[in-house]
Parts: sequence; C-alpha cells; structure tokens
Amino acid sequence: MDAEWAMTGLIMVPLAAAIVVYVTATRFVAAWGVAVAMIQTGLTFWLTRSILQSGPVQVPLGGWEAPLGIPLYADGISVLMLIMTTLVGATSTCYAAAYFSALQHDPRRSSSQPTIQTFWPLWLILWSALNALFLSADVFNLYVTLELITISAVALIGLAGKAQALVAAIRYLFAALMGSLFYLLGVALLYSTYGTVSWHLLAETVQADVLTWCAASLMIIGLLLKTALFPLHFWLPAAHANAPAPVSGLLSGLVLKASFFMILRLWFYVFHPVMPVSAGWMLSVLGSAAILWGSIQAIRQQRVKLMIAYSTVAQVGYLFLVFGLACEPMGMLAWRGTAYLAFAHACAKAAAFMVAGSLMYMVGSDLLDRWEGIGRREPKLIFALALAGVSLMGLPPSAGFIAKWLLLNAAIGNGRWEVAAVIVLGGLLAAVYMFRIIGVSLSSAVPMPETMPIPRMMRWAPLVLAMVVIVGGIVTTEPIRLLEIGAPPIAAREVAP
Amino acid sequence: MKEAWRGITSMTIGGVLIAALVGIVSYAIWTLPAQSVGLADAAAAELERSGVSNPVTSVLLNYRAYDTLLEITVLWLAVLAAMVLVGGWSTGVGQISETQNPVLRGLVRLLTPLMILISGYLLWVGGHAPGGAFQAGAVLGSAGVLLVLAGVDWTRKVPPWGERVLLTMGLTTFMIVGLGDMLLQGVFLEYPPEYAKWLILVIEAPSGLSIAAALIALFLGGRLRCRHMMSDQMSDEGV
Amino acid sequence: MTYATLYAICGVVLFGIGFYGTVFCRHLIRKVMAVNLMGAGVFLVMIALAARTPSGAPDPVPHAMVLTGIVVAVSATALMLALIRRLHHQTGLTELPEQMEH
Amino acid sequence: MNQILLWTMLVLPLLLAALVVTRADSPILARLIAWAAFPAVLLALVPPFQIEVPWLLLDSRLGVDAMGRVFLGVTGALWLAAGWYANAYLANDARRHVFQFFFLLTMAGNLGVTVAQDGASFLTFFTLMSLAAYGLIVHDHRAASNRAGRVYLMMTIGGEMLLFMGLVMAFHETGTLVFSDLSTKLALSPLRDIVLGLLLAGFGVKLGVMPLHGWLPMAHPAAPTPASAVLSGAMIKTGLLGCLRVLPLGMIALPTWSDTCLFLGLLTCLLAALIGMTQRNPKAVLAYSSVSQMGLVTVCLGAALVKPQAWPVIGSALMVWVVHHGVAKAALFFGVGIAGTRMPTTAARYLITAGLVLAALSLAGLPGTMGFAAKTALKYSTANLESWNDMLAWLLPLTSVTTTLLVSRYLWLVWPGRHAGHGRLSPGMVIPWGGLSMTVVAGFFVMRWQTLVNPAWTTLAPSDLWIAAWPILIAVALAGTVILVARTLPTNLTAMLAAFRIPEGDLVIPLIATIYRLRRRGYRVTAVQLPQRSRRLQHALEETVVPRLVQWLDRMTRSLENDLTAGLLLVLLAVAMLLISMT
Repeated sequence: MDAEWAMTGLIMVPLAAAIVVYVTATRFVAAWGVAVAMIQTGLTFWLTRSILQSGPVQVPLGGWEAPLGIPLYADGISVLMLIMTTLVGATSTCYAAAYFSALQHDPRRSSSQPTIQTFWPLWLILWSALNALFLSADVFNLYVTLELITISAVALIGLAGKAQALVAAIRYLFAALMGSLFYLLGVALLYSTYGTVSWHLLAETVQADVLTWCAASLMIIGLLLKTALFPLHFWLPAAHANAPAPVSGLLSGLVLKASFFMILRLWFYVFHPVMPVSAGWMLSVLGSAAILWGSIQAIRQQRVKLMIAYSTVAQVGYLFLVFGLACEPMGMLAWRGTAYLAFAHACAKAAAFMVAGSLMYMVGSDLLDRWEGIGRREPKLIFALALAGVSLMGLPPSAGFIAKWLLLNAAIGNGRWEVAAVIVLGGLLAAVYMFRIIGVSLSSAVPMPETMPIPRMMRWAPLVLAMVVIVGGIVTTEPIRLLEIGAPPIAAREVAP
Repeated sequence: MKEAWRGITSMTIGGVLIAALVGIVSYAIWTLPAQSVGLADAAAAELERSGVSNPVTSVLLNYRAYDTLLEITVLWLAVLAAMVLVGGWSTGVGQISETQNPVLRGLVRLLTPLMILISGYLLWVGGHAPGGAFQAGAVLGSAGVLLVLAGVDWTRKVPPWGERVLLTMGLTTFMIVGLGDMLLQGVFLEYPPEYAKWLILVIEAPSGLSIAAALIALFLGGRLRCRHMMSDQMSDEGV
Repeated sequence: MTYATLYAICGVVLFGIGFYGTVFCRHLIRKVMAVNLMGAGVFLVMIALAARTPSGAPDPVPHAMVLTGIVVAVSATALMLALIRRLHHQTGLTELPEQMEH
Repeated sequence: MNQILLWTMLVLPLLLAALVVTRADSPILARLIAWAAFPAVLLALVPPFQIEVPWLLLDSRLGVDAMGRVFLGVTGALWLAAGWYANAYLANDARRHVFQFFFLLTMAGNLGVTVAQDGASFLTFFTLMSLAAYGLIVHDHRAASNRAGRVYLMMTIGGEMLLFMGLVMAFHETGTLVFSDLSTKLALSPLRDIVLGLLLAGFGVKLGVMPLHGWLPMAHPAAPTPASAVLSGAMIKTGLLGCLRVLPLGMIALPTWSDTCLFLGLLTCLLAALIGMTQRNPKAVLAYSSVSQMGLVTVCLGAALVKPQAWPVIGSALMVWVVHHGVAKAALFFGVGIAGTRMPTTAARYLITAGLVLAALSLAGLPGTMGFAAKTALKYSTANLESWNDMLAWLLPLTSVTTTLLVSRYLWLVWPGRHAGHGRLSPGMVIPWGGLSMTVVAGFFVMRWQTLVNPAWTTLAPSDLWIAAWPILIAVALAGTVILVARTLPTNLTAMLAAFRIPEGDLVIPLIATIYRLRRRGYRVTAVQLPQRSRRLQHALEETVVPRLVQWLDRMTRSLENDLTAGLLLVLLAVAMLLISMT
C-alpha cells in the first residue's frame, strides 16, 4: 500500500505541479519547485525504506495486470536511479530558482525570453517523466516516457536561445528521434513475436531467434544513440555545453541515465540469455574507445562546459564496460559497479556543471582563459568542482571510487587486463582535464573586475551535491544492499575466484 | 571533384548498409508465423469490465490509460516547447487579417459547424466504434486552424488564463479521475467497473478539447491567442 | 507470406528510405519529412502485424500504441518545426552547419 | 574509550575544517586548530587495539598496532608542533583560513593513514592527505608554487592510480583488504611481483625514491614553512608505512625487489645528497636531504627483503629512524623560519644557532643524539647481507659524509645573523621548534632505557663513537676547506660554477618546460638552464610530434563527429550487432 502511493506520487506530483504552475502563471513559481523537491525527497525516502524492507514492488496501474495493463515496478536499481533523480533534481531546482531570479536582474541579458515562466513546467514534466521511466515495467511505456524526456530536454536546451544552442538542440532532436524510432521498430517486432510488451513476461518467454536478435539490436542501437556512446556521441558535447546553466547538469546527470537505464534493463533482464557474449563485448569495446576519446577531447577543449561535456562522453564509456564483463564470472560486481557509477556520475557531473554555470554567470564566459584566478574569488565553487573531480577520477573517498573499485575488481577477476588498464588510464586522463580547470582557476592572476555577484544558492547547491558524492564513497553498504534487491539473474553466474 | 566522389561513396555505403539492415529485418518478419493472437483475446475477454465496447478505446482509455495520460502530456509539452521557442518573437502563422477571399470565408462558415458536430459525434461513438477523443480533437483542431487561416480571428477572444486552462483541462481531468480512483480502489486509474463508461467519457470530453486546442496552438507557434503580426516580423515566412 | 507480412515488409522498407533521407538530406524540412517517413514505416509494421489474428478482427493493442505513437510523432514534428523556424529566423540557416561549432 | 579517542582524532580536524569555512576569523577557532592533533598524541599512548567498521567504505578496520603507534606518535607530535608554529607564522596572512582549511584536511588524512588497517581506508586517507596537501603547496600562489603544485599533483595522482590498481589486484589475489592477512597471502600469490611492483611504485612516489622524487624538491620550498615541516617530517613517511603494510616482510625473500630497492636506495641516497649541495634555497637543501634519507630507508627495506630473518631487527631500526628523522627534519624546517627573523639579543642568536647545529648534526648522526641511534641501528641491521655486504660497508659511512656536507650547506645558508632578518621572533614559533630540537637529544636518552630499542644502538662505547664521528669530522673539514677556498676564488669563476646549479626538481624540469611552452601560456621557465640533449628532445616534441598529433586528432574529430558519419555508423553498428548475434 505504502509503496504504491510513493510510486504514483513520484510521477504525478511534479506533473501536477507543472500544471498548476502553468495555469496559474504564479509569480512564486520557484517556491512551487522547491515544494515539489521536498515532497519528492520524502516520497523517495519512503519508497526506499519500503523496498529495503519488503523487496521489489509491482503496481498494476488501472487494476490490470500485465500483459494487458501497464504495471509500475520498483526494485533496487530503479530506486537507486530515483534517489539519484531526487538528489540531482532537488539541488538543481534550488540552483535554478536562484539562477533565473538572478538572470531577471542581469543587465547583460539581451534576449526577451520568458525564461523563468517556461523553465519550470518543462523541468517539472522532465522530472515526472524521469521518475516514470525508472518505474516502468513495459517496453512501450518506456518509449512514451523516453519521448517525454527527449522533448522536454530539447526544449530546455532551446531555452538558451542562442544560435549555437538551437543548432545543438536540432541535432540532438534528430538524433533522439532516430534513436526512438529504431527502438519503436524493435518494440513492434517484439510484440508481434511474443504478444506482450511487459519486460517481465518477455524475460520469461524470450528465445534465441532471428526476430529477437533483430528486435534487440534495433532497440539497443537506438538507445545507444540516445545515450551518446562513442562513436554516436556527435550531438552530445554541443547540446550539453550550450544549454542554460541549470539544464546542462540535468542533461548530463539524468537524461542520459534514462536511456542507459533502459539498455541496462533490456540487456540484463530480457535479452541476456539470448545475446551472445561477443555482442556484449562489442559494447564494451565501444565503451573503452569512448573513455579514451572523450577524455582526450576533454583535455583539448578551451571551453570549460565543453570539457565537462566531453568528460560525460568518457564517463558514459565506463558504463558500457559492464556488458562485456557481465558475461564472465565476476558479472555481479561489474553490474553493481556500473549502477553505482551511474549514480556517482550523475551527482558529480551535475555538480561540475552547476559550478561551471555559476562561474560562467559571474564572468560572462566559460573560456578557460577567462577563469584565471577565479578560484580565489570563489573558493567554495572550486572546492565543489574539486570534489566532483575526485569522483570523476575515481579517487577515494568518493562514490566514483567505490564504483570503479567494483569495476576494476570485475575486470581483473575476469582476467581482462586491457579493460583494467583502460579504467585506470581514464582516471589519469580525467585528472589531467580536471586539474587543468582547477589549476587555471587557482592561478595567481588577478581576477577581472567586471563580474556579477553570484547568488548564495548557486554556491551551495553544487557544494551539497559534491558532498553527496563524497558521502556516497564513505557509506557504501546500504546502496550496495539496495542493488541486490531484484538484481538480474547474472547473480547466479558469480563464481568465487 | 574529390568532394563529389566522397559524397557518392558515402551514399553508396549508406545505401548498402541500410539495404542490409532492411533486408535482415524483412527476413525476420518473413519468418513470423502467419497467425498470432497477441493480446486480442485477452482484450476482448475483459471488454465487459472495461466500460466500452470498442476494443481500441478500451485499450487506450482503460487497460493502457496510463500511456494515454502520458501521451496527452507529450502533446501539452510540445505546446510548451513551441511557446518557448517561437512564442517570444512570433505569433505563428502568416498574416491574419480580414482576408479578401470570399469563397474561403463562405466555405468556412459552412464547414465549421459541421466539423464541430462531427467531432462531437466522433467523441461519442468512440465507446463502441472507431472514434474517440483523439479523432474528435483532430477534427475540432482542424476546424480551428481553418478558421484562423480564413482570417476569422476567434482566438483573440480567448483570455490568457482560458488558453492555459483549455490546453491542460484534459490532462487535469485525467489526473483527477486517476487519483480519485486511487482513493476509492487503491490503485491509480483503476475505475470502478460500474462507472467505467462514464469516467471514460468524463476524461474524453475535456481531453478532446485540449487536444484540439493543442493542435491549434502548435499550428500557431505555441499560443492560441494570435496577435496581429508586426510588419517587420514577416521575414520568417521563408521556411 | 501473407498480406500482413507484405505490408509489414513495406513498412520496414519505408523505414529504411526514411532513415536514408534523414542521414543524407541536408535541408532541415526534408529531414523532418524523412523522420516522419521513418515513423510511418514503424506504424505500418505495427498495424500490419496486428492483422494476423485468426478471427480476422485486428489486435487492438498495437492500434492503441500506434495512436499514441502518432501523437508523439505530431508533437515531435511540431517541436522540430518550431526549432527550425526559430533557427531560420535568427540566422537564416536552412541546413545544419557542417562543422560542429561548439 | 579508545574508540572515542580514535574517532575524535579523525573527526575533529574535519569538523574544524568545516568551521573554518563558515566562521573564518574566530580567535578561539585558531587556538583549537593548534590543538587539533592532540588526540593523536594521546592515542599513541594507549595499548594496541583494532575495531571493525562495516559501514565505512568496504568494511573498514581501524586501529593502533605496534608499528602504527610509532608513526602515530611522531605524526601527531609533528602536526601539533606545526599547528602551534603555523598560528604564529601566518598570524599576518590574510588568507590564513585557507591554509588552515587545507592544513586540517591534510592532518585528518595523515593521522587516518596511521590508524588504517585495511587497504580501502588506507587509500582513502592517503588520498585525502595527498590532495589536500596541494592546497598547502600552492598556498602563496607564486609562479613557482603553482608549478610545484602541478608537478606534485601529476605525480601524486599517477601514484594514486598505481596504488588503486595494485590494491584491487591485491584484493583479487588474496580476497581480503585487511593488511595483516593481505601481506601474508600476497606472498604466496602468483601475481605477487606485479602487485608489489604497482604498490611499491605508488608508495615510492610519496617516499620520493629516485626517479620518482621530482615533486619533492619543488614542493617543499614552495609550501609555507610549517607545511614543509609536516610534509617532510610526517607525510612522506606514509609511503614507508604503506610499504611496511603490504610487503611480506620477515616471511620470504624477494630477490628481484630487494635488489631493486637496494640499488635505487643507494642511488637516491648519494645522488640526492650531491644535487642537494648545489641548492641555494635552504628548504630545497632539506628536501634533497629528505630524498637522500628516504634512499637509506629503501636500502633497509631492500635488506629486509634479502634476509627475512633479520626483519625484527630492521623493523625496530626503521622505527627508531622514523622518530629521529621526523623530529630532526621538522626542527630544521622550523629553523628556516626562525633563523630568518630579527634576533632580539645576541644570546638568543647563539641559542638558536646552537639548536640549529644540534638538529643538523643529529641528522648526520652525531653521538648523543637520536640520529646516532638511528645510524647505528641501520648499520647493525644491514650488516651481513651476502651479496651487498662489501658495498654497504663503505657506502654507509659515505652517506654520513654526504649528509654532513648537506646539513653544512643548510647551516651555511640559514646561519642566523648572516643576513638582515625580517619579522619578529615570536614565542609561538620558538617553543615548538625548541621542543623538537631538545627532543633530538632527549629522545636518545629516552631510547637508552627503553626496552624496545636494542641497547647496542644507544651505547656510548668509545669505539662506536669513533665509528660514528669520523665521517662527520671528515665532512666538517671538507666543508671548512670549501668555504675557505670559495672565499679566495675570483668572482667570475663562482659565476661559472653557478651554471652547474641543478634546478629544484632536476629531472622533471625539461619535461614541464616543454609542456608549458606548448601551452603558450606565458609560463617560461627561462631561469632554467637546460642541458643540450634535453633541449633537443624538447625541440622535437614541440616542433614535430605534438603538432602532428594535434593535426591528426583534429582530422579525426572532423571526420568522426558529424551528422553523416554518425548516421552511417549507426546503421553500421546495427548491422554489426545483428550479424554478431546471428553467428
């Protein structure tokens, strides 16, 4: 009973708030956002407790069980994703409230965009859709939620209004639509073969035949495009870097995780028995390439937001190592590590983008050269960036460290030295680009006088999120325990080394 | 020259690859058994309890009503997005003024009431035959667009809050019904079987209006109310 | 091979044509049309394969899904057009610039 | 009770660091910060114990053991002294609170390392310490400090990655992270050599063993004096602690690693002393002295790996050495700050000079100081190594000579009254320094009646005294001659000799010069004279290799990241995945 209300609430509360905010056109729109953030935190806590106590929950919406109806389903990984969404969402909400109210008084603002009024409904719908996606147990419903996410994400990028942002948004939209249509074709094939779109039922009946492979390949590849796995990442850097400050973090932290979560679900809960090991390795090889390519490009960039965006390309690569590693004895470790890395990356990356947004607001540019000595003016922000960087590099104590620890263990346990080497090398390269930013901002140059004062919330929100990443690296038993609830059947394949 | 060759090469490679993909997927479809039940029987078996006799409507508004709720959200979201992108600088379509075309105006005068009637019919008939809120909304929406194109500036009379209510009333009703069900039955959107027919109609009617409003708003660039266009904003007609 | 499979294969071909167009067309409006063609292909596959029931009455679930899909496609198309109009208004571009300018 | 003390020790610095952020200018806070390391000193006095903390990291073990106690005691005492010293030293620094913040974080990390009994918590505290120390090194943001900070970070993070990899592999090989099990099981694992190689290299960076020492002579002079003292006195010893924790000492002989350690140790020991003598900054001299001393430590580790049965002796010798070097080196670093101030009276000047000389000669092994005990202990413990015996027999006295020369150089550079002093001599600085300087002597006599220390090391028999004293006397004579000769040399010859001066950080300088030049950011390392060969390498890198690489990357980016290629790749991947699945 409890969990049902929490699950429905997680989806419906932001949606209802979006309607209220839109219809009443209230001036206290940010207050509504913060109220939603508080409710969501409560609901997430509630759901987490109930899942920890009584295992996975399934709610047949409309009273119709699968295959006819659409159930909501919450297990360990989806709850972890929900916690991630709530943490990043709540801090981003506070950040956005400060950002847009500051922007209204900004004399440099040129375009006549009605930003503040339109940001909130879009973001609240995105929030609702993210929660809906993480709770969905139906592959067609996943498509609808994914489209909701895409459209709101594109609109949020377009909010920036600059030509660069528009080009990036169009490119992103075309890529995302292509991806969705690939996915939808796969869904059509699956339904015509198995007569159901519930992934629980599909998991029971799936067979190794050409139609299933077709469906799996189309769905996975379509989602790869949306997750921006190398070499399909072409749209990501510009889209994430040109979005407004509070949006970049949401895109990198949460929106990418949505399609990745779908791949994880489909692969490990549905297609794992019928897909050959080599197909998983293909994804892992692409992931390794992504780590190297994304890191090198991040080092090459001159704009900070682009560096962080390319860093996302690299970090997405880490997430895909699991598909090769999970085929072998240490699969469970890799699976846990990947889920935890998704969480760690969301918090760290959102914090990094928030810092970049704040400093960009202050200086008026995110060119690294303009940031010399900025850290002496804004030590809190640079500290938050450093903490996020620690997690991205995979150094302790941070959630990123624990995740990479698990991944490295899996790689070494499987005797995959090359993967282990890539994991470590990626951490080193991350250190190079993170310290390029931090080094420049701490340099002795005198900061430029013509800067805007940063609202206090734009300092604290990233710091809080960065602290979460650190705490997530210190207190680890509960999240790992959470991940064991409803873990996929690769658990059975775990063999002691 | 080199560029051209490169273009031709990539087109050939692309063509071959896409043909291969299409070929494999087609082969896979060809291997499908000739007959399959899918969920047709399951849907038919529960039709009694669903409150409607048209199976498509029963799927749409009962078995998979949650999808439909999200779908209405998508439509509203598109309006919001269009408003963000276009609303700031344009009113949408080209010049809306007292048009000089008497034939169009006459036709509109004839067609509009008919289209409204048809949409009402479609809404009602959806319970037991092809039709429903989406079809009704589409017809109603096209009536609205036709009016705008003919220069009948009816949307000017819509107040700003009215526009917002109109666009969201379908979704709001849907959510209220869903939450009411949850209070009564314990599960979101689980209609009590005896009221299912009426609840579906309660959802469909405002949804149809909202869908129509959303389609018109999308046509007009995110807003229902179109102001008269400034002459200096005429340049964006080229796309 | 039944009529249903024939239509479904047509749908896949349509999907392929649309995909080709999306990749190779440069003008944005053409791209929009090509994406819609892809969508139409998928919908055709769904509708065609829904007609394979023994009773002859089509399976209603894919029909409902296609309805949902159409609405999503309409919304996405509207958003694409809005973006393209905005881009054109602001820069005069009708194609995406070849070089990624970040 | 002990647990509470342990947690207080770990949490108090972090708590204070958080307070520094919010209320920067509270005088009570400043006083508290000076005492922040006090629980550590108390904890070093309690009997050994261990606790399990399952919720922390990956099932952590924290605790104090016999070996950790020594490290904990020295570390705590040095941080305590540095805390007092820093309060006085930075009294007029406007950015004092920034220093305090990083100081506290580094302290928390350093103290945590000494009580961590498992790999994950060790690595966590180690990283906290290493990264926070960056803030101390770049505190004054001079160009040199920033450069030192960057080199430090690059090398530290490289080291961290090696450790990370090594610990994961060790865990995988042994199935445990608890050090006591880990080192035993590791000795039997087939991948032992690879794992140990990674771990030793990782700890070697912190320890400053050549050729991994580059950061050390750059970072020490850059950091404010109290930070250099703990950096050299306490923090680099965590590298030693790490080695002691993971190496299967006293169990088996590892010929490969023992030879490597002995060779690199001796090389480091002599070479660093030679380079150190060319330095002009007293802190750089001390830094090279630390590198050189770490070479000796490495020799000891090597010896223990040759002869496992000698480990108990070597182990306790190392402990003596840890105490001695920590105290003496910190006293010498504090001395740099004190010697530069204006002396109120002549008596004060004499006293301070005497203290400095005492600490300096202790480092060289003067009888009656802790250094004497440490040197004797090293000599005893490394005796009778079959293959290396002859070499060590004459190399160890030689290191005494080089160390004495090095500290002479230091004394020459800081000699009170030689330069016009600036700043006031404050009791807050003198008391911690004086305390440490006196400990140098007092510690020796404490060791004499301490049962844990071998009585042979603290004997004052004339033969032992003579053995310890002759290298020092030779070196003093040599130093005196050099000074006399230098006085008589014509000035142009002095200038010519100055060209041979090796920059702080020796080997890394050409590398970072290239990097900076390439970045075209105006950081010219023009003061650095590069030898011809490295200049040619630099030229090749700048003119051909790097531009070509960049060009290639640009081309790749252009051809990879565009709509068309992506579309083709999309369908290619789809077809590939289908074909992979079907076959």
